[in-house]
Formats: sequence, C-alpha cells, structure tokens
Amino acid sequence: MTPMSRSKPIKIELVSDPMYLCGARELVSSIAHRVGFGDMECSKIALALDEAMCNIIRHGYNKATDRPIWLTIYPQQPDETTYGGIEIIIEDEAKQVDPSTICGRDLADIKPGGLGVHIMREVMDQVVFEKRNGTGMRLKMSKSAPRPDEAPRIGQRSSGSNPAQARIS
Amino acid sequence: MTPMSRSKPIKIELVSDPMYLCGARELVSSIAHRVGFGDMECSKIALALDEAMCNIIRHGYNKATDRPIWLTIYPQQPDETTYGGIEIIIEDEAKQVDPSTICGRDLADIKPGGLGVHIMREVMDQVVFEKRNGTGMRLKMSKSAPRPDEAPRIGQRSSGSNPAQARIS
Amino acid sequence: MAAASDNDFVRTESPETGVVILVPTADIDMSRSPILRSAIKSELKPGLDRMIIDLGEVQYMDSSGLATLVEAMRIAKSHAVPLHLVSMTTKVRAIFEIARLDAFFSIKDSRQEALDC
Amino acid sequence: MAAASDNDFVRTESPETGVVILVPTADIDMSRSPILRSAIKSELKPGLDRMIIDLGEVQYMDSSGLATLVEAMRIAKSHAVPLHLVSMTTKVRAIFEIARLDAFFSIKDSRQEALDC
Ligand SMILES: Nc1ncnc2c1ncn2[C@@H]1O[C@H](COP(=O)(O)OP(=O)(O)O)[C@@H](O)[C@H]1O
Ligand SMILES: Nc1ncnc2c1ncn2[C@@H]1O[C@H](COP(=O)(O)OP(=O)(O)O)[C@@H](O)[C@H]1O
Repeated sequence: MTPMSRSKPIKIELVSDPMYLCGARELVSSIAHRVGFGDMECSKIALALDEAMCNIIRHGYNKATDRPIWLTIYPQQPDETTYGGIEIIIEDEAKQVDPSTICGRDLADIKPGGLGVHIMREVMDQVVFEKRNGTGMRLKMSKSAPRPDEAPRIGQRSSGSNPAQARIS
Repeated sequence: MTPMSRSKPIKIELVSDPMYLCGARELVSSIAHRVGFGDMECSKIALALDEAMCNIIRHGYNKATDRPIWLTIYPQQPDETTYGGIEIIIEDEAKQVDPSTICGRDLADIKPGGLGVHIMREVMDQVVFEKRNGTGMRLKMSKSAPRPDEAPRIGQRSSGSNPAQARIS
Repeated sequence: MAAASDNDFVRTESPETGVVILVPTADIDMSRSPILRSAIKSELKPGLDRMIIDLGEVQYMDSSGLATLVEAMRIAKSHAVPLHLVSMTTKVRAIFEIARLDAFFSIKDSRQEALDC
Repeated sequence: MAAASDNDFVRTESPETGVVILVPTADIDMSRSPILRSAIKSELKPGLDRMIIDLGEVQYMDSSGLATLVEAMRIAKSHAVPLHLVSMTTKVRAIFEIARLDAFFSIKDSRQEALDC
C-alpha cells in the first residue's frame, strides 16, 4: 500500500472496555465496504479488529476497562494503478511483549481460546506486532481488496476459488 | 453534568463523508446504552449526532467529503449522587456562522428539510453551538439518563408521560 | 452487522398490476437516501394505482430520509397516486413523531391494510 | 441499530420436555459471551435429552463466542447430552471455518433437523 494513494485516516481514541467493540467494528466495516470489500470480507476485517482489541484488553491490560486504545484506519480507494484496501493500526500503553511470542495454538488441538491471532492472520494480508517507543504495543494489519471487474493478478488466475476473479473484462 | 464523575472520553477524528455516519451512530449508541439509556433513547441520541454531522457536511463543508470532524464523547456512569448521562462535543474547521442563525423551520410548514436542529433540541437536554477560537464551529449536546429505579426528580413527578418515572421505589 | 450492499438497498415488488411496493432494506441516512430517492422517482409515475413503501426492515432513519419521503408524498399528490407507508418499526415511528410528520403521511400497520384501503 | 438490551440477549425455549433451545439474539462478542456462557451453564444439565443453540439471529461472532461454544460442547459431552448448533448465517459459518471448528460441532441447517437426528 503506497502512502501516496491513501485517503485521510480516521483516528479513534477509546478505552479498553468491551462495550466499544461493536462501535469500532461498525466503523471499520463501513470503511471497508466503501473501499471495495464485499459484505463477507467487511465482516471478517471487523472480526480481525475485534480480536486484536480483545487481546489488548485481556492480555495487555489484564481486563482493566479504562486504559487507552488508539485506532488509526487508512482507507485506500481503488484507482487505475492500485487495488483498494485498508490499513489498520492499533496502539496501546499496555505491557510490552516480544512480538515473536504472540502466536496462536495448534488448531488441531481444540480447546477454548487461542484463536484470535490465527483469525487475524487468516483474514488480513499482513499482521505485524511491534513494541512502541517507550511504552505499549503497536499492531499493523492491512488487506487489499480484490478487483472483480479486472483481470486477476498473476498467480491467482488458476486458483478457481473465486469465480468473480476469473471473469476478465 | 459535573466533570468529576465523567468517565474518560472517547475521541474520534474522521472526515466529512456520509459513509462514516453509521459507525459514529453505533459507537455513540453503545456508549449511551452502557450509561443507562434504553434502546429507544440510544437510537434518538444516535439520531441527534447523525443530524449534527449531516449539517456540518452539508452546510459547514458544502458537501466536501474530506474535511475533518472531531467527536468527543463523555460517558457519565450513574452513581449515588448523579444520574448517568452522555455529553457529545462535535467540532469542525468549517465556515463560522452566528450560532443564533442556526435554527429549524416552523414544523407546521411541512416541506423537505429543516428538521435537523429541531430533532437535536427535542432529543437532547442541551444543545449549544459556538464558534471555535480561530476556525470552525463547536456543538455541545448533552442528555441525562432517567433512573427508573429511583424517585423521580422534583418537578417531573406530575408529568405522567413516563410511567417508569412515576414509579417510586 | 455490515451494511447491506448499496446496490440492493431498495427492493421493488409488484404484487398486482398498478401497485408498486418499495422495500428499503437497511438504515436510511444521508449516505442511502439518494438511492431511495431515485427508486421513488423512477417508479412513482402518473397512472400508477398505488405506491406502498414498506419500512419493516428499517431500524433507523434520519431527517434526510424524512425529507425524501416528504418529497415523495408531494410527487404522489401531484400525480394523484395514493402513497402509503407501512410496517414502521417503533424506532422509525418515533422519528416521525419527533418531526411531527406522523399526521402528514398515510401510515398503515401492514401492506394488506394499505392494499385494502 | 442499537444493540438489543443485554437482559434479553439469550431467549430460552423448550418446545418439548427434555429439549432446551437457546437463542442468542444479537452479535456474540467479548461483551456478551459471558451472558451466553451463563445461560448455557444453567440449562445444560445431566439428564437433558438435547440442547439446541439456534444461531439464526446472530450476524457476528468473535473468538470469545467460539470459546464459549467449545466449552459448551465439552460440558455436553461430559454429561452425554447431544448439543447441536442450528440455522447459522453465512457470516457466522465463515468464522467457524476460519477457526477450523466446523467439523468439531454438530451443525444442522434447521431446528427440525436437530430435533429429528
Ligand atoms: N496484545 C497482546 N499483548 C500481549 N500478549 C498477547 C497479545 N495478543 C496476544 N498475545 C499472546 O498471544 C497468545 C495467543 O493469542 P490468541 O490467539 O488471541 O489466543 P487467546 O487470546 O485466546 O490466548 C495469547 O495467549 C497471549 O499470550
Ligand atoms: N453546522 C452548521 N453550519 C452552518 N449552518 C448550519 C449548521 N447546522 C445548521 N445550520 C443552519 O441551520 C439551518 C437549519 O438546519 P436544519 O434544521 O438541520 O435543516 P436543514 O439542514 O434541512 O436546512 C440550516 O439550513 C443552516 O442554515
């Protein structure tokens, strides 16, 4: 995603209370819708955001409901040279952990929990955790929208899993 | 609303695009729900916010979709001494107008438009427009939640319009 | 939870000749009113026996939606086409009441009531 | 558009003796999973013939909802009570697929199918 074609970001400062999850999901979902994602994809992107925020509340802030979380959402409108897409940055002041320790459990070993990170990685194209300077963590997630009205990108042509992508205009 | 009993505010910086109305409504609605408003009241508070944002987009920014709007929402949890409630501050960088010129049309004269300001005043307890220092406008709206499980406030006892308020615990 | 896609936001039905029912399928706000408006404009023609706007799937409407419906009512009157709003949810009815528009429109509980009247 | 009130978030039905149907009526996320969890815990007792969780009104679920259902499945197995999930919307089914949990549960298209099996 090139910074040049980004639209203005939407910024939200909220607190680590699960009551805000729904509003945050609706906001990111309406943005995703606008930059070209279908209903199902919007719902999945909202899910990835929700999982990220839940993890901050649970693991980062130990369920305290009054600590800050900052969301920055960059919508990227499609144009001649790029697919549309969305980039989401989530920051906190919670305890810093080594990004390499943030990973999900073996999916074959079914038990409650351990799914959030898997879901984020499955849904988004890119998921990067890092320590912020000073305090807290930063998570960047991004995803490009498909362009069903154009030729598919090289390498996706033969997958056949998405009939819309196989159509050539 | 005393500043002391306010919870931390939620802050949102977005742009003047109608696509964000839905997310903003959901966010304010979930906050209103949490501080003690019923479903119908939450929907009306979301409506007041929506009307305020629409007016900024239409009148303030002349329908430009890339100009900033800042929302600050103060949830006020109910406690022993206060009703719960919500305060919403909406700021922009749009053209400054004399606050006294912002008013709705005569409701008896039915025609499309001219309802937004009426709706805000009908729904919220307080609606105050002012010029910001330098550029843009600021709108403060607030509303206290009823406490159906307590004696009604003096002066509301005889209104009889709200059965919940007439109940004395 | 995602908004219904804007393309299929207004469903058009015609249960009998001369009757058109428009069914908006999500919140009607400033971002969707123009879609409802153009659906009304393309269907509300002189000679139509009856137009019904079924609001049963609408949980939320702002003043841009009200303005669109006020305009529709004016066009309907000028074309002498009866226009009825049906199946309003309680939240949407509350908005009509706040705007004192509940008496301006013909509001019916159900499609059937609007077809029979 | 406002969330359903949390008090009536889970509806409980019992169409016949020994059968309990739980119907969550809104999005299941971290703020509502605990309510579903306690409804399950209070209804899922040894001796029950069958529990059905009807997800037809749920458009969204996150991993806290999945965890709650995985836990319910374990309790059901330990009590030897058949537990079926029915009427999943496509979006919720997609979440089960992402988490590779679609094979772990007994997922049926309708209540009737879960009652007959
Ligand atoms: N924001 C975070 N801060 C600290 N640790 C985290 C964070 N997010 C995830 N983790 C770590 O990664 C693990 C896997 O997370 P996840 O897949 O969401 O499963 P779960 O949250 O159910 O344990 C967590 O158990 C936790 O140790
Ligand atoms: N944010 C604003 N900036 C400038 N003028 C405003 C603003 N909000 C409202 N107004 C003025 O107040 C009038 C009444 O607004 P409203 O009741 O919402 O009706 P409408 O927007 O349909 O005209 C508007 O026509 C406009 O002149």
